[in-house]
Formats: sequence, C-alpha cells, structure tokens
Amino acid sequence: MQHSQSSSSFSPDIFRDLYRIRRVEEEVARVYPTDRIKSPVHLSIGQEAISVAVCKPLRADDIVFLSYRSHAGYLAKGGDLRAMIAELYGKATGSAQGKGGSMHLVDVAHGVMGASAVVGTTIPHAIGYAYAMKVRREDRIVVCFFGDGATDEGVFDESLNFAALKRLPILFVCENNSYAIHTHQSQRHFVSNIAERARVRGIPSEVVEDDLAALLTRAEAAVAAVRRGEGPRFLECVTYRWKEHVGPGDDFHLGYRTRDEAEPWYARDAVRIAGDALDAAERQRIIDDVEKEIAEAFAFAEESPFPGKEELMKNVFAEARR
Amino acid sequence: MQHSQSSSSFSPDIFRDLYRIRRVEEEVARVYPTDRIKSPVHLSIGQEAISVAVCKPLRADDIVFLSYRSHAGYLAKGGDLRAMIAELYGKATGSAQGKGGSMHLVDVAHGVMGASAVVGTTIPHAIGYAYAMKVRREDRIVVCFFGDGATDEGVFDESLNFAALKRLPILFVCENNSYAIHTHQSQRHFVSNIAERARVRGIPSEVVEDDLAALLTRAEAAVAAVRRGEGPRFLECVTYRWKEHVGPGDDFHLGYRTRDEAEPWYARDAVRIAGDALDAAERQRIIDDVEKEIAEAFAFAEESPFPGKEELMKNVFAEARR
Amino acid sequence: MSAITRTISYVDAIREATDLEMARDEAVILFGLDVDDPKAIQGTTRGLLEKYGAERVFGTPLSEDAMTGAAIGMAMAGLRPIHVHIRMDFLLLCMNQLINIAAKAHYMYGAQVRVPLVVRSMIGRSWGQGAQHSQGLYSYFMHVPGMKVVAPTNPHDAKGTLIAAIRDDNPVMYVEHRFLHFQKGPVPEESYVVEPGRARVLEEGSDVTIVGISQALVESVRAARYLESVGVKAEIIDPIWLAPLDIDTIVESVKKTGALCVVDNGWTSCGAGAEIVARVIETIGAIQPIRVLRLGFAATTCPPTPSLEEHFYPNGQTIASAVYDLVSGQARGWMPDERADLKEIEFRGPF
Amino acid sequence: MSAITRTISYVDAIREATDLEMARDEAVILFGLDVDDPKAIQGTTRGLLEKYGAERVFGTPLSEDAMTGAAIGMAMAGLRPIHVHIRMDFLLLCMNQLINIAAKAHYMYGAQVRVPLVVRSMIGRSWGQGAQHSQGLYSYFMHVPGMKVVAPTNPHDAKGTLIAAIRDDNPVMYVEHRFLHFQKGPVPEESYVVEPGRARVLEEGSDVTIVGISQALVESVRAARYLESVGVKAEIIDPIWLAPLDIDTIVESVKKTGALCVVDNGWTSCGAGAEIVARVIETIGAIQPIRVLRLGFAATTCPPTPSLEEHFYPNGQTIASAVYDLVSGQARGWMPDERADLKEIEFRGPF
Ligand SMILES: Cc1ncc(C[n+]2csc(CCOP(=O)(O)OP(=O)(O)O)c2C)c(N)n1
Ligand SMILES: Cc1ncc(C[n+]2csc(CCOP(=O)(O)OP(=O)(O)O)c2C)c(N)n1
Ligand SMILES: [Mg+2]
Ligand SMILES: [Mg+2]
Repeated sequence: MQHSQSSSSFSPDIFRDLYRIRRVEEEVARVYPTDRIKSPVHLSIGQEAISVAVCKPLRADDIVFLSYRSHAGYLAKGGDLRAMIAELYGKATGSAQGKGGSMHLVDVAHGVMGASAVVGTTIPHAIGYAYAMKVRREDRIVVCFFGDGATDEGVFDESLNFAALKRLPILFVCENNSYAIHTHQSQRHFVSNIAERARVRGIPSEVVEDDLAALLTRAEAAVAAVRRGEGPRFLECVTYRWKEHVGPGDDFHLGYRTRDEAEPWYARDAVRIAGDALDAAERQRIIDDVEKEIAEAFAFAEESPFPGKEELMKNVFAEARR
Repeated sequence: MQHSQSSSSFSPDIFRDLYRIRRVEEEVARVYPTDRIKSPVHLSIGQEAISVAVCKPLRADDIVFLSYRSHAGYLAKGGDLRAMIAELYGKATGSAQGKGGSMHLVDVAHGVMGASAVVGTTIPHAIGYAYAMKVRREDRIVVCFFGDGATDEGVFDESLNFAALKRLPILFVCENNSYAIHTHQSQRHFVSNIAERARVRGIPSEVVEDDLAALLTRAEAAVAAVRRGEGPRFLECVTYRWKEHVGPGDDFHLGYRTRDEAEPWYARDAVRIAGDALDAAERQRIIDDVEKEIAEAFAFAEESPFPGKEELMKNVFAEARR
Repeated sequence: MSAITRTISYVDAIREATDLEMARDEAVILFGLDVDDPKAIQGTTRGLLEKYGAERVFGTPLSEDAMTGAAIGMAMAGLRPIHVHIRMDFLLLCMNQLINIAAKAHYMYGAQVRVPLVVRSMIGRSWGQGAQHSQGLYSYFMHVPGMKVVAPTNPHDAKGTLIAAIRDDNPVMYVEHRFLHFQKGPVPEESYVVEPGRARVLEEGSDVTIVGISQALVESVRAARYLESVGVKAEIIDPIWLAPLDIDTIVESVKKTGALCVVDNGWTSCGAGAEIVARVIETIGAIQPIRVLRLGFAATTCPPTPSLEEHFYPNGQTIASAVYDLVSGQARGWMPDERADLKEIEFRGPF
Repeated sequence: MSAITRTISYVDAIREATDLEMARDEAVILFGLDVDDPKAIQGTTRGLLEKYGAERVFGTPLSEDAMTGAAIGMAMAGLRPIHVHIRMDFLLLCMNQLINIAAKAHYMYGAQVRVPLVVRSMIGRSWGQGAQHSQGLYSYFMHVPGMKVVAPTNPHDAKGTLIAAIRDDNPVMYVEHRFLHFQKGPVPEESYVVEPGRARVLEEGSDVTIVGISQALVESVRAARYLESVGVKAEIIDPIWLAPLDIDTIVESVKKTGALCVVDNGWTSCGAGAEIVARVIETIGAIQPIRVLRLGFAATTCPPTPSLEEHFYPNGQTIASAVYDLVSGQARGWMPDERADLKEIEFRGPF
C-alpha cells in the first residue's frame, strides 16, 4: 500500500468493509482447490467498491436483491459471514442449510433477499418488493444489483418499465464489468449505453466511473433521492472482474482478455486506496479484526455438520403458520 | 367523400389498396354475426394506411411478419384474398386449410410469413429471417409489424438489440393505436416514446403522424435505407383502431374511450382522402373491381368445403422432402 | 352437510372468493393484464377495483415475465398476490419465474422466504381460438416440486379452492376452463376452504373408474349417462387438486372397478393422466390386471375450424364409446347419438 | 454390423457431427451463448468458428427468448439452426417460442413453413449446481405435439442422432448430460443417422425391464451388474428418442419380464417415466398384472450440498435395491456395497 491516486480520505468503515470482502474472497479462492467448498464460486474481487458504496447509505431494514455474483453485496449489506461460508461448504449451518449454495445466498434478517443463478431473474423480484413497500407507505427502499449481461435479457427492460410507471422506491445498480462470461459487451450491444436505456424510460440515470470517492457520493445521492420518494434511480457502475468468471483463478490464458487490459484496474484498487487513507495503526487494527473474524467463520464452516438425509424432503412446501 | 384535408394527390393504386382492405374488413364485420366466420377477428379498420404505405415500396420477394391484427398487412403485401376469407371461414381452401384461423394468416408465396396470437412473438422471427437474408447476401428485406402493446414485452427489446448488433436488413413498424385491448399506453408506459427506445439502441427511428402523404414518404425512405444495407430502421406510426379490439362492432359503450376521442381520426380517414384525389370515374372503376373481387372471395369461401376429419392429424410433423 | 340454498355462477364464485379474502387480509392483491378493464376478466374481477382501489387491483403492461417475477417479489415482501392470465398459453412467457423461482424459493433459500402466490390461468376452447389459445398445460406445474395445482370444476369448489389457494403459503396454479365459467351451482355465502389433496367421488359405480379433469369432468358425467344406456356403471372422480393429488381415492376406486379411464383437458403425453395411471399401477398393478385408457386432446395442434376442432376434444359420446370398448375388452363400434337433455350439466353437491 | 475401430468421446462426437453437417449443408448454422468462446461449450464447438466463420458460428447476447424466436425465423427462411444452451434450465426463458411456435408452426401455418431447428440443451449435476442448474425438463417437450426429443447416452448415438436431428425438418430437442460428455466409445468416421423412434435393447434379461433415460441409463447398467449378484436378470433398454418413442420395443420386453422400472433423469411426476408406464399399461395392462416402478429425481428441489445431493439422484445401488424389491414383490432391505469396478461404464456396441 504505497501510493494513492486519490487524495480523498475515506472512513475506517469503508476500508473495513472493502478489506473484509476482498479477504473473504481471497480465502474462498485459497480454500477452493481443496474441494471443501461444494459450490461454484463467482468472486467479486475487483468489484467490491460498488457494493460497499451503495450499501453504505442503506438502513438495516432496506432490501437488496443480488445476482449469483453475490458475495460482495451480501457482505456489504450485513449478511452473516459465518452462514455464508457454511453455505459454500454445504453445511447445515449455512444460510440455506446447504440447500442454496453459493449462487443462492440469502439473509432475510439483514435485508439480503436472495441471489439467483439464472441471469436477470432477481430484477423483477426487486420491483415487486419495492411495490409492496410503496403500497404500504414504508420509507424503506430496495436496491437491485445485476451485471451488464443481465441487461441483455428482456426482463430487464420490462422491469425498468414497471418501476418507472409505478414510481417505485428502487435503485438499480448495474455492475458493468464489460463481460458476460467471456463475451465482451461490444459483442452483445451495438451501442454501449446501458444507463441510457433507463433514462429513456424516464428513470434518472448516470454512469459512475471506477473511483471510490465518486461511487460513495453518487450512491449516497441516489439512495437519498429514492428514499425521498422521487421514484426509481439507476446507476451504471463501471468496473472490472479480476478473477475468472467462475472459480478461484486468473484467466488471461484463455485469450479473451489480456493482462494489459486489467492493469489499470489493479492500479485503481479501491481496497488499497481506502487503506492508504488511514493511519497505519488504525488500518492494522481493522486488518487484525477482520482476519480474526474470517478465520473464525471458516473454522465454523469446517466444524459444522452436513445436513442429514432427512433434510432432503424438508421445506419443499412451506407449512401453514397461522 | 366531400372535403380533403390534404392537397396531395395519390396514385390510384394507393386508393385501391386502401379501399380494398377497408371493404374486406367491413364485409368481415357484416358477415360476422351470422357465425359463418369461425375465428375471432381483429379488424384493421382505421389503420390501413400504415400497411399500404409500408408495403408499397416492397418487392414481391420481401417478407413481412405480422401480429394477430394482420388483415391489412396480409392484403397490402399481396396475400391471397380468397385464401384469407376461406381461412376465416375455417375452410379447406384457406391459407392454412382451416388450421390457422384469423390470428395465423400466412401466404409464403407472397412473402407473408405468418401472424401469431401471442403478442410480440413474431418480432424475433423477423430478425431471424433478416439474419438469414444477411448471411446469404440477399437484397431482400424484412418488415416487422406490431402494436404498441408488443413493445411492453421484453422480447421486443431483445430483438431490437440483436437487429442493431447484426445490422440486419429489417424495418420495424410499430402501429401505435394507443391501446392494448382497453388499456391506454399511458397506463403501461411512464413515458410514451417507443421510437426513442429503438434510437437508444442505435437504430434510426422516427414517429410518423397519421397522414397518408407523410406515411408514404417516410416508409419509402426507410425501406430504401434498409435495402441499401444501412441496417435496421424503426417507424412508430401513430394511428387509431376504429372498431372494438376483437369483433366487428364499436365499443364506445364500454367506457374506456369516447367517441370524441375517435372523431378526429375519422375526419382524417385515409381511404376517403385517397379516393378524393382521384376523378370520380376512375374511383368508381376501382370500387367496382374491388367489390367484385371481394364478393367472389366471400362466395369462394362460402362454397368451399370444410376440411375432412382425416386432416386433423396431418402436418403435425413435416415429412422429409429430400 | 346441510343443503346450500344459494345458486351462483362459477364466475361469481371466483369474484366472491377474491372479495372475501381481500376484505379479510390487506395483504391480498390482485393484478394482471386487463383485471381492471371494462370486461373485468369475464366478470371475475368486477367491482374489486372500486372497492379496494388501484393499488390493490391493477392492470399491468404486457410483461408476463417481469410481472410474475414482481409477484414473487411481492410475495417475499409479505403480500399475497393473485396474478391473472386470460390464457394459460401465456404462462409460457413466465416459466422461468414460475419453475426456477416460485416453486424453488422456499427450499433453495433455506425456508427464509415464502411465496404465497396464486396464478389464475384460463383455458379456452372453440370459436376458432386455435393453436395458442387452447392449451391446458397444468402438467408442467405438476412436474416440478414446490407448486400446487388445482382445477375446480364447479362454483362451489371454485370458491373454496381459491380461498385455500390464497391462504396457502406456496405458489398455487389455479386453472379455470372458460366453459365452466358459465356453470351455476350451490355456493355457501360464507368463507370456506376446499383443502388441497382431497378428491371427490362424484358418482359411484362398479364397472369403471372415470377421472375427469377440469372441463373434461363435465364430459365424463355426460359419458356416464350414455354408458348407463348400455348397462355400464361408471364411478366418476373429480380430483379437484392435481397437486397434491389424492391418489388414494382413485386407487380405491380402481381396486373395485378394475378399469381406469382418465379424461384430460390437455395432451396425454406426460400429462396429468399419465401421472394418475402410473401411480395407480405402481400401487396395485402387481396385484391385478387393470384396463387403462387415457383420453385428452388429440396429439396435434388445436385447429380452429369446427370440422376439425370437434375431433380434437373428447366429448361425452366419444368418451362413452371408448370406455365401453375398455370395459368390454374389445372394440364394440358403439357411438351413442347426442342427447339434448345432457346439454346442461350442473353439480348440485353434496360437497 | 461391422466392428467400429475408432474410439472418441461424446464431446468429440457432437463436434464431429456438427462439423460434418456444416460442411455438407451451407444452411446449417450454429449459435447460442458462448458457442464461440474459449471454452467452446465443453469443447463441442471447438474449431468450428475458425472453419465456418463468424456468420455461421456465433455467440449471442443473453436473450434466450428472442434468440429462440430468431432461430425459428432463420429456419423459416431455410437455414437449419442449431441453438445451444449450456443449461437446460435456461429453456424456461424461451418456452413460448418453443411450445407456442416451433412445435406448432408447420401445422398452424398450413404446412407453408417448416422449422428445422435443433436445440441442444445440457443437463448438469454435482459440484453444487443446485436448484437451477440441474433440471432435466424434457418431458415438457414430450408433452406438446410437433416436437421431437432425443437424449443420446453414448458417443455413437450422440453423433448419429445429432445428424438425424439436423436433417429433420422439425424442431428437435437434443438433451446432453454433462456426465456423458466424458464417455468414450466407438464412433464411425463417416456420416450416419440414428433414426427417430427406435429404441435399443442394450442387454437382454428375463426378470425385469429397466428403461434408463439419458445418464440414468449408465446407472441402470450399473444396477444390472449389482442385480446379477442376487440372481436377477435385467433387460436394459435405451429409448434414445423420447419422442417419437419406440414403445413397441419396451412393451415386447415387459410382456416377457412382467416388470418395468423406468429410471429417469428428471422428476417422475408427469415425467417421461409416467408416459412410458402409461403406454405400456394401456397396451398390455388388461392382459397381465405388471409390476411397475418409476425412479428419478427426488420430489424436491435439487440441493447443492453433497450430503443431500447424493440422495436426490438414483444410482446403481439404489436402483438395484429398488428393482430387487420390485421383482421380489416385497421389501428385501438389500443395498449392495459400492463396487469400484463399475466406476467406468462404456458402451462398446453393437449399435
Ligand atoms: C438466463 C441465463 N443465461 C445464461 C446463463 C449462463 N451465464 C452465467 S453467468 C453469465 C454472464 C452474466 O454476465 P453479467 O450479467 O455481466 O454478470 P457478471 O458475471 O459479469 O457479474 C452467463 C451468460 C445464465 N446463468 N442464465
Ligand atoms: C403475450 C400475450 N399477452 C396477452 C395477450 C392478450 N392480448 C391480446 S391482444 C392484446 C393487446 C395487444 O395490443 P397491441 O400490441 O397494441 O396491438 P393492437 O391490438 O392494438 O393492434 C393483449 C394484451 C396476448 N395475446 N399475448
Ligand atoms: Mg458482466
Ligand atoms: Mg395497440
């Protein structure tokens, strides 16, 4: 952590959140080859700043919907770390008792309403949830995270339309990392202008570059506007996925992208930048805390039991509760 | 046919095409209560000018795809009138031998590739067909007709994206009559700007008002551009459905729209305007011709046999032909 | 059970069930294309907009996929959405949300969420509806675990199963045949539920068990009248709920009759009838030979022309003819003449 | 039939079939998400982009619905599209185009159009794929008239059925299980077709007929080995094509054995097994008692954790155990120990 490109100062919380997500992902990547993680993993490394910035102004009772690349959003919103790691391990103590896996993380108590493996599927859930908030006159809001690939799906446009029409309390956040698996946006869209597609629906929309300070400001403003009841907002956040699409490694050997393309993104690493803004002692205190928490979470997952066979047929249907 | 709002002169062909469609529809409406037509009918009355203007610059080997409100497009493109009426009657001589019905008109020999009852479904067929033309280096083009309601469906946006991306030889024509059944566009879209949604994809796009001369000019230009290989074009044609959504009658009694709303559209009736541009004798000759053709087509349908029971299980699968 | 004195239509039974539940529970919300338009979905939603307001009763854009997803999101938020489709065929636009999410959410999210969603879907017929306005695709929802499926055949059950569906914390596919909309029958004024997983033996008989699904039940009752004339006594079963399916009631009947005919309102291949036959045979096939027959849509696309459409659907006469062959163990070549007195079939209970 | 000397993998068999057909017929065109990416759909599309160019081999936006519609439009224009999906679960996004159009177009457009479309769809398993990356939904396509469905289980048939599918003038759903991708087996170098509607008796036996679908066939063969150890001789049938289904071959076998077990790679309710059972019983159920059993996915959402997933799928041992009970007519409580020598199961023909 030598030099910083940005002169902004960032609160210790921001560093903690960023560092924590980064390190969780790195631990997942480290453990992955041992086969103790029983689920495909889509790491957020390189994209953490978006989740952290957007979740920062959220309240505990606000709601987020995620895609399968959900680790950053889950943690930034306050999802339980131990339950997450245990879920990746397929353990009975996991967020879904091993019945969800990495692609279906959920923590309703902390407002994480669930991720889905089919691209784009949670976007309409988010508008439905926001509709419920609206008719109940709540001041909560929904944030809906998704990738650039999800915007190829028709359900994205249908959902924008409904959100605009009903003036829903929802913030759409597109994490545009330019790729859907190995296919670049330019091979999928004639014009690269996702934010415009929201604007044309009457949803105030902006592109936010890969800059932590800008992300924090723009996210705060967008969340505030939605909470004031001004209807939906849209942020297209430009970012980059450092690791392979699924799995723990790099993928430059595949040839669809180059390390040169990645370098400028590494240089702008938000985790480092946020850390540099702190004094060394404070930073170290946070690092120590986080490392301890992560070690405990992995130990918890390791020690937890697998669900027993009798779990297989439980919860296929919800039992009546009244 | 007293006064004309437009001073343009229109060719006899235009009047013939417009008058022919109008009168076919009126005949369908007249016969409908007798139950001899065995299919729900979605009449084009009031919207004929769009089909006529757009099909005018087309070649016989160009292709159109239609929605269930297909009578005008089918006839304007040169679809066989007798086969159409026979199909409405459910007769063996119908375009689909009674197996399609009013909502699935087709006449491949004349470039009418088929209509569909599920809103929006033929839009992607049109892009696929255009893709085939493109890879075969043909100079044919595809025209895809659909209503404003179809633009609510995600498949519309997905299709625009692919057409733009692949620079397909396709002209999209949205017949915006403001209603999907009884629901006004303003109850379905926050902003009424369908043409903008194509433009944002990089597809040159324009709104064409309800004016026969404008329609003819704009359609001709758009068709020419597509044929020159300039990629897709989009026309949003503002129009009005005079009759009820499905069936032969008026529907002002339902209360979702008023006769006042309709009056200005009646006053701009393209059929009358095109007729007024002709001298009375010529007009009468066309009218006589068309009336004769229509009478014959209905007589043909009346006299044709119903398909025999053995037809039920025929053509479930296509037989090998090589 | 005490006699029910009031007679209303199937349409009114649906409307009343919705009304009662919306009054009882603020969380119940009703939407879908055209629910708020002048035709009010054949009248089934009439008056509800005025009574409950445009936030709880609203039409939607033509976006079946997103609106189904939105319904799921509303359900996760604690609302109890009823999503209406005027044609079951349109569900093919939202299968991803129904099968990949609605049916699975409770399980794959570790029981942290519930999806109390009712999907009302109508099956059409006649008047040249043809290929895309006629399909009875409920077997798609019977295939996937996590969904309930119901196809009430009379006003009493239309009301009672809809109330049960609305109160259920799971996604329920509620299937209505437009011909049944015109049925009238006795319906109690108060609230009641017709519980999932219980079939009804509508008529007792000893020679053959006929299970009729949705509108095919009405045709089965007609068939039973024709069959009487050749001395065949049919036991008629209305499964009501297709998932969970009350297979025990059907098995008990087949044990007695030794012959089973399922008359379906859809294609037979991998259809509801295939499931019923397979489960009966898994249970008692080893014990006794059983004559089995499935009837349903002809294995072709639905043609609109009446000269073909009449052969696409089984009817009272063709069912009677086929069942007579089944119980006879040979082709009899018997086809009854149409009886005018069977035009109107109404269920008077007991329920 | 002469012995085939070359051995290649299922993946290579698919690649070769595609290559041969693309070389033979300019109209054949290959697309779908990621067909042109470095992973080349498990290698099945490797090298084809380089050979046939980006107009005939291309990746697409994530727009399953529109791309399926586009495939239909291309087919109407005379191309012969192969549309690839790395997960069958994603087909739920394009059911409208597949069921409402592809299956119906030829009929409802009065035979004026043809839809020679091949949809390749992969079924996954294991490694925590879970709820939405594991479904074998082919019964949905068996339900609707107008579609053919094939699920080849070995490299020989993978090639021959794909060529047949590409040459067919109808929509064909081609189902590949990822476990089978690694299978190796004898495959002729030249072009050949494995025709629709013909099943294969893989092993003869007298005590029970086991029909195994897709990867479940491999498990069924394992089960047969276990069953030998308790003296049960199973006849193993690979239906290959699920629609049209060669029911005669299955019926002949069951006539002989008196017992039928269908092992499916999907849920049983309204599944392929239900259809096979129902058709067998419709044909011979009146003549003799028949023991019947369907095995398939547990009636629950697929859990990713291995401790549950292992109970979600039938395997050689559990199949053997259940079939032993079936032929015994009672619960035997027998479960064989896993045999290491059954890890690799390869088909060496005859074909
Ligand atoms: C509907 C659907 N189609 C295809 C896939 C396969 N797939 C998994 S992830 C992915 C790329 C999604 O890209 P994007 O939305 O940009 O998210 P990112 O992975 O970049 O975070 C694809 C195509 C899928 N899961 N769902
Ligand atoms: C996918 C789908 N949803 C709903 C319907 C019912 N429906 C039939 S026509 C129609 C309105 C379509 O409006 P528009 O596209 O504007 O065409 P118009 O009737 O005005 O020509 C609707 C909702 C349908 N046929 N298909
Ligand atoms: Mg991306
Ligand atoms: Mg309209």
